[in-house]
Parts: sequence; C-alpha cells; structure tokens
Amino acid sequence: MIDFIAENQEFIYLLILMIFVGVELISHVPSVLHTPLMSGANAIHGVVIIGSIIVMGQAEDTVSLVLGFIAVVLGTLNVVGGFVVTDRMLEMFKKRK
Amino acid sequence: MIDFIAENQEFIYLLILMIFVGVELISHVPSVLHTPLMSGANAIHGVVIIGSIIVMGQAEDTVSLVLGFIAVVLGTLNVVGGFVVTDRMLEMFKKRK
Amino acid sequence: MNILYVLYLIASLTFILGLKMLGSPKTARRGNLIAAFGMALAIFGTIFLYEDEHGAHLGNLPLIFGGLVLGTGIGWLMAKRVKMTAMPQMVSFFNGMGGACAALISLIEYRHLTQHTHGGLSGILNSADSEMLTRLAIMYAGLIIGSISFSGSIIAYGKLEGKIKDKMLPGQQVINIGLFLGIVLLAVLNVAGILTSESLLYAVAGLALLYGVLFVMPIGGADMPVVISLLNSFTGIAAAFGGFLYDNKVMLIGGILVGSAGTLLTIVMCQAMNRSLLNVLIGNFGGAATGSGSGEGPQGTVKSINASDAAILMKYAKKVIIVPGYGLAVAQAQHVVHELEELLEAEGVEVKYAIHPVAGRMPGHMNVLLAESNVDYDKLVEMEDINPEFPTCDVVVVIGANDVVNPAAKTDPASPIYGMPILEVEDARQVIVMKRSMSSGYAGIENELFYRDKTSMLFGDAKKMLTELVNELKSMD
Amino acid sequence: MNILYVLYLIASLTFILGLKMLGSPKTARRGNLIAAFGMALAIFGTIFLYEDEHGAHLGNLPLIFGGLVLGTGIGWLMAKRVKMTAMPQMVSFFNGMGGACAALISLIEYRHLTQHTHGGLSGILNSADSEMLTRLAIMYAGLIIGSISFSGSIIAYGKLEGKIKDKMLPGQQVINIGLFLGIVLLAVLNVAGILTSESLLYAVAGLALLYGVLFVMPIGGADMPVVISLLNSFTGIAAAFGGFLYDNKVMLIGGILVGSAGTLLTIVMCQAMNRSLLNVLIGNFGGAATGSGSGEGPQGTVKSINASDAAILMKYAKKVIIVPGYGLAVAQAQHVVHELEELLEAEGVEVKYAIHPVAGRMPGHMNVLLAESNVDYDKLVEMEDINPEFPTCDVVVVIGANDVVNPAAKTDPASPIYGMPILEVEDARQVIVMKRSMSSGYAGIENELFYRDKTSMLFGDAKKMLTELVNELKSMD
Ligand SMILES: NC(=O)c1ccc[n+]([C@@H]2O[C@H](COP(=O)([O-])OP(=O)(O)OC[C@H]3O[C@@H](n4cnc5c(N)ncnc54)[C@H](OP(=O)(O)O)[C@@H]3O)[C@@H](O)[C@H]2O)c1
Ligand SMILES: NC(=O)c1ccc[n+]([C@@H]2O[C@H](COP(=O)([O-])OP(=O)(O)OC[C@H]3O[C@@H](n4cnc5c(N)ncnc54)[C@H](OP(=O)(O)O)[C@@H]3O)[C@@H](O)[C@H]2O)c1
Repeated sequence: MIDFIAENQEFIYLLILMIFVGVELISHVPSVLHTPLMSGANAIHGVVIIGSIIVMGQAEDTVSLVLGFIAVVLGTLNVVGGFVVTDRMLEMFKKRK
Repeated sequence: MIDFIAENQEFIYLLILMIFVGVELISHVPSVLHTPLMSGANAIHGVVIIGSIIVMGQAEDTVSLVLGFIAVVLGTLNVVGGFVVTDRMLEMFKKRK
Repeated sequence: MNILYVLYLIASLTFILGLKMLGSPKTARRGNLIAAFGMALAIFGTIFLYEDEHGAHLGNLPLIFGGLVLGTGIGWLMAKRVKMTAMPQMVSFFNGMGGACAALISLIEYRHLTQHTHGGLSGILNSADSEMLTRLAIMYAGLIIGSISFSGSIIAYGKLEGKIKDKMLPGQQVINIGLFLGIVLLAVLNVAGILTSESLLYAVAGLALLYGVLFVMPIGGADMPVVISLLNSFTGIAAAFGGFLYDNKVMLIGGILVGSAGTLLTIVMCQAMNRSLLNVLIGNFGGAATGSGSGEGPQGTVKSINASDAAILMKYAKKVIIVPGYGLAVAQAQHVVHELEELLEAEGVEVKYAIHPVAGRMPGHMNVLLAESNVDYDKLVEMEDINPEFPTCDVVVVIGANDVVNPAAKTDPASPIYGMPILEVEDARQVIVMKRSMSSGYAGIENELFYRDKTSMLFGDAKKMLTELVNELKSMD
Repeated sequence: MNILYVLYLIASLTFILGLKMLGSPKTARRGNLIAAFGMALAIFGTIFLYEDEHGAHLGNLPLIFGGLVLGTGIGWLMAKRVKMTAMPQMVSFFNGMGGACAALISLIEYRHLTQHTHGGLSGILNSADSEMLTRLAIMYAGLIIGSISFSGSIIAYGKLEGKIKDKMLPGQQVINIGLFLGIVLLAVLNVAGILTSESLLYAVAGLALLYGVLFVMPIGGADMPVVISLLNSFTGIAAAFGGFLYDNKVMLIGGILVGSAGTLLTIVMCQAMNRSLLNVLIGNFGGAATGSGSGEGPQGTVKSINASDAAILMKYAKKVIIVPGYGLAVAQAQHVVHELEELLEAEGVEVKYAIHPVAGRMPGHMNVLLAESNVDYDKLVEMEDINPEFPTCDVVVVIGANDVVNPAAKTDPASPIYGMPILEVEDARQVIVMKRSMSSGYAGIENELFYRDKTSMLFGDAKKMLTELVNELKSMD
C-alpha cells in the first residue's frame, strides 16, 4: 500500500487536486443553475469520445470497426448534444436581461 | 517551448491545479478573516524549513553548518510563530460565542 | 505528438474554466462555449496528431469523420428540436450515450488485448504481467460503470418521457445489492485469475446493464433529476478510467472533474429538497404509493372561489404575486399565465412571479418554463428576495404549487419537509390556490395553507382555470 | 523513504484542508491546528526518514534539534507575548524569517554545488549540463525572492512598529524598476555563462536585500497589511522553488498554495478598500503627504457638542449604535468603550457595534480590538446586517472612524473611495462623531457627514472623551 502510494505519487496528487477542484467549483452555485451545470458537465464527460477515436483509428478487424464506429457516433452525440442543449438552456436564462 | 511543456506535462498540470485550488480557497472568504487567513498562510509557507533541515543534515563544512543552523532556527520561527499567532487571533474571534 | 500534449493541456484548462463559469449566471453561457471549444481542440488534435508507441498515426479517418458527422447531425437535431420542458430527459439520453461509448471502448480494447496476446485471456492471466492485469482491471471498471450509466440513463429517460412506470419488485433492494456485489466479484475473480473464461467479460457487461435498469426502476419519476445527476457523475468516472487506460490527461481531467463535481451537485440537489441522497435512492418518499407524512391531516373547512370572483379580486389589487409550481408545468399553462400577467399589468396591477428554488421537478424548472412564454426575466424573483414582499401584496395566486408553500416546513418538526425554506405566501392579504383537487404534491403530505381563512381554492386544471380568468378579465372591460 | 512520501502526501492534504477551513469562521481554528499537525508530520518525517540518492540518512541531528528547539522557544514566546493590536507586524516578522530561510537554503546549496563540482562555478557553466544549470537558476530564483521577502518584511515590520517612517527618494519608482531589472539580468547572465564570477551570487543577494528595502520604503504605513500579504505570497513562491530544488512535493504544494492564495488575498484586500494593487504599490494615496481628494472641501457649518450633552442624548435613547474606526485603535480606547456600553445597557439602552469590513488598518482590526476588551461577540454586527438597522436607531456614535462613514462613497463619483460600501449612519436620527479635529482619515478626503444637520462633533482624543462620557453617565445617577 505504502509502496503503491509512493510509486504513484504524482498521479495521486493529481487525482486529489482534481477532485478538490471539481468539488470547489460546484460548492457556491445558485440552485437555478443546477440543471444547466449538470448538462454542461454531461457534455464535458463526452471527452470519452477521444478514447473511441483512438480505438477506431487502430481497429483492424470488422467487429472492432463496427463497434468503434458506434462508439464514435455515441460519443459525438454526447458531446454535441450536450453542449447544444446546455446552450439552449442558458439562452433561456439570459433572455432580455 | 512546446517540447518543454510536453516533457513536463505532469508537473504543469500539478502546478495549474494547485494554483487553481489556492485561488478557489480564498475566493469566498469573509473579510474579517483576511488577517487570520494571511497569518495561517504565512505559517504554511514555513514548510520551507524542510529544505533547511535537508541542507543541514547534509552539511559538511563549518560555514554550511552555521548557515544551516541559522536557516533551521529562522524556519522554525516562521512555522511555530505563524501557527501560534494565528491560533491566538482566531481565539479572539471565537470568544464567548 | 508534443503539440497534442499542449492541446490536451489547453483543453483541460477550458474544462476547468468552463465548469467554473457555468456556476455563475453572468458567465454561464460563455463558459459552456469555452468548454466546447476545448473539446473540439482535443478531438481534432487527437485525429490528426495522435501517434502510438511506434509513431504510427491513426487510420480509418474516413470512418471516424463519418461517425463524427453522423453523431453531430443527430445530436444537433435532437438538441435543437427538444422542447424546453423535456430538457432533463434529453440530458439523460446524452449521458447514456457517453456511458455506452465508455463501455464500448472497454469491450474493443478487451478484444484487442486478448487477440494480440499469446494464449488469449489465459495467456494474460498466466503471465502475471502486472501492467496487463492493471489494464484488464481498468477495462472492467470502465465497462461496468459505463454500462450501468447507459442502461440507467435510458430508464430515467423513459420515466421522464412517461413511457416507463415506477416498478418495485418485492425485496428489490436486496436483489440490487446482491447483483452489484456479484458483478464486482466476477470481475475481481477474473482479474485474479481464478475465473478464466474469455466470455466472462461479456456476461459482466450484460449483468451491469441489468443492474442499471434495476437500480433506476424503483425510484420515483419525480426524483429523476437527482438520479440523472448521479449517473452523470458515473459516466464521468467511466471516462476517467478511459483516460487511465490510454494515459490520456484530458480524458482523466474531464472525467474526474465531472465525477467529483457531479457527485457534489447530486448531494446539493438533495439538500435543496431537504433530503439525503440515500433517502432518494432507496426511500419511497418520492415513489408512487406513499401515505401522507404525519398521521392525521389538518382539520377545518375549505373555502372555494369561482373564476369570476377571483378575476375581480385580482383586477382591483395593487400588487399580485404569482407562485408557479409543478402543476403549471403539467398543465402546460405557461403561455396563458403570461397572458394573464399582461392583462393585469394593463389594468395597472403590479405583477411578479415568486420562484422557489425547487418548485417543479428540476432546478430552474420554473425559469425555463416561463422563459418559454417570454415572461420578462426581471419579473421572476427568487425566494429570498420575494419573501419580504408578501406583506405588501394584496393577492397571491398559487398555480399548481403545493410543497413549496406548505407552512408545515416551518411549523411541524415531524413533517418530511420540515426545515425546507418556503415561500411565505401567508403574509399576503389574500391567497388564491389553483389546483385540481385537494390531493397532495411531490412530498405526499397535506397542506394546512388550504384550510386557512385567507385562502380560497380555485379548483380545476391550471390551463383551463387560467383561460377562464383571462376571459373574465377581458369581458369585464 | 516511501513512508516519507506518504507523510508528505498527508501533510499536503492538511495544508489544503487547513487553508479551506481557515476561510470560514466556524472551522478556522481547527483548520489552523490541522495544518500545524501536517507540518509537524512533514518536519519529523524528514528528520528521521529522509534518504539521499545513496540511501544515507540525515546527519547533524543534535544540531538540527537544537535549531528546532531554539526556534520553537523564541517563536512561541514572541507569538504569545505580542499584543493583539501588534499582530500584523508579528506576521510580517515571521514572514521575513521564512524568506530568509529560503534565501539561506539557496546560498548553502550554491556553495555545495560549486565546491563539489570540478572547476567550481566555471566548471558548471562550461559543462552546459542542463540539469545543473536548472538547479542554478532555481537557486537564483529562491535566493532573490527570499531576500526581497526578508528585507521587505522587516521594513514593513518597522513601519508598523512606528520605528521607520515613510520615505520616498526622488525618482524612486525608476530606481526600483531599474534595480529589479538589474538583479534579474545579473542572474540570467550568470546562468547563461556570460558572467562567471563565483561571488556574483552574493552580490545579487545583496542587491535583492536592498531592493526589498526600497520596494517597501515609500509605501504608506497604512498600506502595510496589503504589502505584508503580498510579501507573504512571495515567500510562498520562494518555498515552492525550494520544493523544485529538492523535488519535494510538500514544499511545492505548501509554497504554491500560499503563493496563489496569498496573491488573490492581496487583490481581495485591495478590492475591499476599492483600490487596485498597483495603486497601493506605486500610488501615493495612502502615503504621508497627500492632498485632499477632490478639490474643494464641503461648505457649511459644523455643530459641536460637549460630553455632558452627548451623555444625556445617549442615556435617553432606546438604541445606540457605536461605529468604531481606526482612531479607537490609535487611542487604545477599547476598554473604555466597553465600559460605556455596559453603563448604557444598565440604563436599558440597546447598544450594538457596527463593524465595517475595512475599518481600522487591517481586516478584522475592530473585531480583534474589541475582543480584547471582552465585548460580547454577538454585539458586533457586520455592515450588511447593521445598515438596515440605522433607521430605527436614535443615536449613532462614530468613534475615530472617518472613511467608512463618508457619504461621498455613494454620492461623489470623483471621490477616490467612490463605490466602497459604507455604514449608512445618516439614516439614524442623530449622529455624534468623536475625533480630535476636522482632519481627514486614511483616504485623505473631506467628509460631508460632519457638516450635516444631524451631526454633532465631539472633539478630542477618543480615550479621553469616552472617559468623560463614562464619568458623566456615572454622575447622573
Ligand atoms: N425542482 C427540483 O429540482 C425538484 C426535483 C425533484 C423533486 N422536487 C420536489 O418537488 C416539489 C415541488 O413543489 P411544487 O410546489 O412545485 O409542486 P408539488 O408540491 O409537487 O405540487 C404540485 C401540485 O400541482 C397540482 N397539479 C398537478 N397537475 C395540475 C394541473 N394540471 N393543474 C393544476 N394543478 C395541478 C397538484 O395538485 P392536484 O393534483 O390537486 O391538482 C399538486 O399538488 C418539492 O417537494 C420538491 O422538493 C423538486
Ligand atoms: N482594514 C483594512 O484592512 C485596511 C487596510 C489599509 C487601509 N485601510 C483603510 O483605512 C480606512 C479605515 O477607515 P476608518 O474610518 O476606520 O479610519 P480613517 O478613515 O482612517 O479615519 C480615522 C479617523 O480617526 C481619527 N483619529 C485618529 N486618532 C484619533 C484619536 N486618538 N482619537 C480620536 N480620533 C482619532 C482621525 O481624525 P482626527 O485626526 O481628526 O482625530 C481620523 O479621521 C479606510 O479608508 C480603509 O480603506 C483599511
């Protein structure tokens, strides 16, 4: 355990700091913004699409190609849909202000 | 430049996240707490004492020993004085509450 | 490749910055665009600059672009077409897609790993090569979490669309916990080399999908926003495991940020409703079949009023405050209420809307709903700011709201909503409550407000009654 | 050594957590203790577990412990003995010690490096070994920043103790900038191998010390809290360079946290006074010799009042609000004001203190001052909460405050304090202002409040006049 922590120090520091940043970012948000915030965060985890692009770009057999293609499409849905929906929500909030 | 960033990636991520955490920590603090907060932060940078301990523990000639000793004393002053003063300030704030 | 690392760094920064800016009304929209920009950088950077260990670039570019274009087209259309009030299920759907993407990545990498290792899965397990075993464990983690997130999100989507009803099997909690432990156990035994079947991973994927369904199924439809937020953070974690797998910092940062921010957001949403997360997940408070909160209901008589009397009251008032609630959304009465507001303003009545933070079924529900009918943003007043105004208000019109004006939250420590801040409509001279019956709202409890002397009930569907009010007002001139 | 890494990780967490907890009144004290605990872990962990590349432990333990004991003794005594009102200079002093420690570390490491490299400094420079050159650059950075922080802090300390007066040489800003550029240039030329003298580093150290002095010297004594906060973040950065030098994570985290938090804190402190940091550092606004803000002073007559009339006014009031300011601290009148408060309360008068966030000369100055005389914490009311109370208040007593009650902040866009929120004492029925003369406060501007009909001036030293008031009240019974 101790050796594991010592060996992956950098990573653990990174992890802790990131978690901390995520928590801090949310802790002072007014509740009307909860839904757009959730939606924005939803779009951001669409970054998983990068994994699907890599997988797809290295795929060799047909099954991998098909699965990879589906993964890319779904990931794009997450990213594009996520950001667009968030933008639409926020547009509502700003209206004529 | 680009190569430098790429090579020191981990470190740069760490740096940015740490700066961000530092900033976030302060941004919602009521102004009466500014002085104790400054004082607490002052104590924390006393962590520099660790460097002086290492230097001292590896010192060989007299000059290094003397300088190292001074550094340890000054660092300890920073740490101990810093935490104690902060505690005293905060004690004032809590009084009979 | 080095340029790609720099792009990833920039993208990570835009994610952090974007999330931060999303937290404040003034900067939220720009924050979203900044994060989207960073995402585009990361995606195109990967396509063109990614190199594997041997320095080879990515292949299959036409197919990749095909996928991107297809996904963009569908996503764009869906997001643009969806009705404002159906936003939460849309978010849930997109979240599910992200989860599925994460799960698929694990699947493909698993196939890749077993095909390219001598002896397949057994070869990997026997080699006891700790790096390979770690990769296998990460794949399992991404697969399980992604699958749960996918199927759970789809169920949540169905519930919000009204296509799936709440359903609770007998002993469901026990089944769920058992299933979850079973899934984890299978994965652990596989990685530990005790179970060695190559198709085990597919079985685990199936079980995880099942678990997602069973997990969300019994939770009340009204609690879906909380569940979606939780599944959102799950997908974040699944994405982070992807980052782990490829040692890819931007996936790691994006995933962990969303994982931790999403978890906190879930907790904060529960707090705003004065409940704990556990209570939402296993409690039956928001479920279909609940008894009323505290034993006996309040005693007293209920005064009812008709539309024409109510219209007269409002017409001759100086100040009217409208309290919209879930019922307004159900009745889709946002346009009529805006018409009423304009008629009253034309008569010289000051009209405002009192927005409770958890009115409706998702945070900001009322804002989104009323924005759709072009209600002036300045007329929407938050709870803390409007509460001091009730004493100077002649008529409060409560439209399809119930819990958010329930005085039990202040007076009855036994009430499940005790401690939740409410809109203090009782301070006004006169309260008109518009709803279809005496039945309770989300929390399933009685509301004493309806029995007060000041209160008059205007029974009926919100849209119908509002239309009547509007007609009355028009005919009076 | 692995255990040490874990200890460092824990210590880093305590620093983050401690700083966070310091930000909220309820948890602040515990936060400080938690950070202190982490520091102890890091220190003792280093002493006993540190190993160099060859696995050797640290030597000279008796001397190290001697230093620790000596430093602890002195630090503890100083921190315990210092008067509450002298806290800021104490912080400045300890900050200077940290800076000196960082500078000394660089010095010793430099000696070590040159002595152990074949050919000394020239050997290093000629080798063009990028790692060694990086180390040299880091040493310079730590040395320069640490030295500036040290000498600057000592000057700030002297100013707050009243031992050093503000002094501005002609053309000082230019000299300062030139000196700073010179220091950086020397260091760069040395690392680049263009200058090669082995004693150059010592010269740079001397110049940096000089720069610290010149940097702080011209800044007005009243601005010292801001300067101390800035120097505080400097020391943080110096410590971070130490962490860089030893690849030591806890030094890095502690240093950078303080560096970034300290910088933001400095900016926030400036904002609370409605000024920019640049304005504090080079502006003469807070300096000794300033003209009054906006051209002509207000016209009108000033009404003065004597102690016995003032005492009668207060005795028969229902509610009295006391507004303490810098003058109360100067006059050391905190105990008498508490006595006055108790006498009035005994008469049945409701007494509160209105605390402006930047009253006095450091944030929280009034809280600390009044806490010293055991004023009840509940009686200290923050600006936002007390402002609505002034309209229901019979008598406001302003004691040695000026800028924080200056209506120009609301009415005169040309005023240097325009935009700063103030205590709205004018809303009260009657205002008594206690100060020695008509002269201005920190911002150096006139105050129209003194010319208002409601206002009566009670001229004199705060302690003296308060004592008179107390005696009047006592003799009336
Ligand atoms: N905002 C969020 O994030 C969120 C998320 C999940 C849960 N919640 C919870 O939801 C509740 C929100 O409170 P609320 O006051 O807005 O709603 P509520 O307490 O759920 O009450 C809604 C009322 O609207 C009436 N209604 C339903 N359909 C109607 C129609 N067509 N026309 C007229 N009236 C109709 C219902 O009474 P009748 O049947 O008699 O008509 C019902 O009593 C809170 O308890 C909150 O904690 C909020
Ligand atoms: N709190 C912080 O963090 C901080 C830090 C730096 C600067 N500042 C600035 O300091 C100012 C604070 O405002 P403030 O209203 O507290 O103080 P102020 O505006 O500086 O006014 C203090 C007044 O006290 C009077 N005074 C001085 N000695 C006195 C004595 N012995 N007895 C009676 N009166 C005496 C002076 O008038 P006489 O000479 O006529 O007696 C003076 O006008 C603000 O401008 C703020 O921006 C604050």
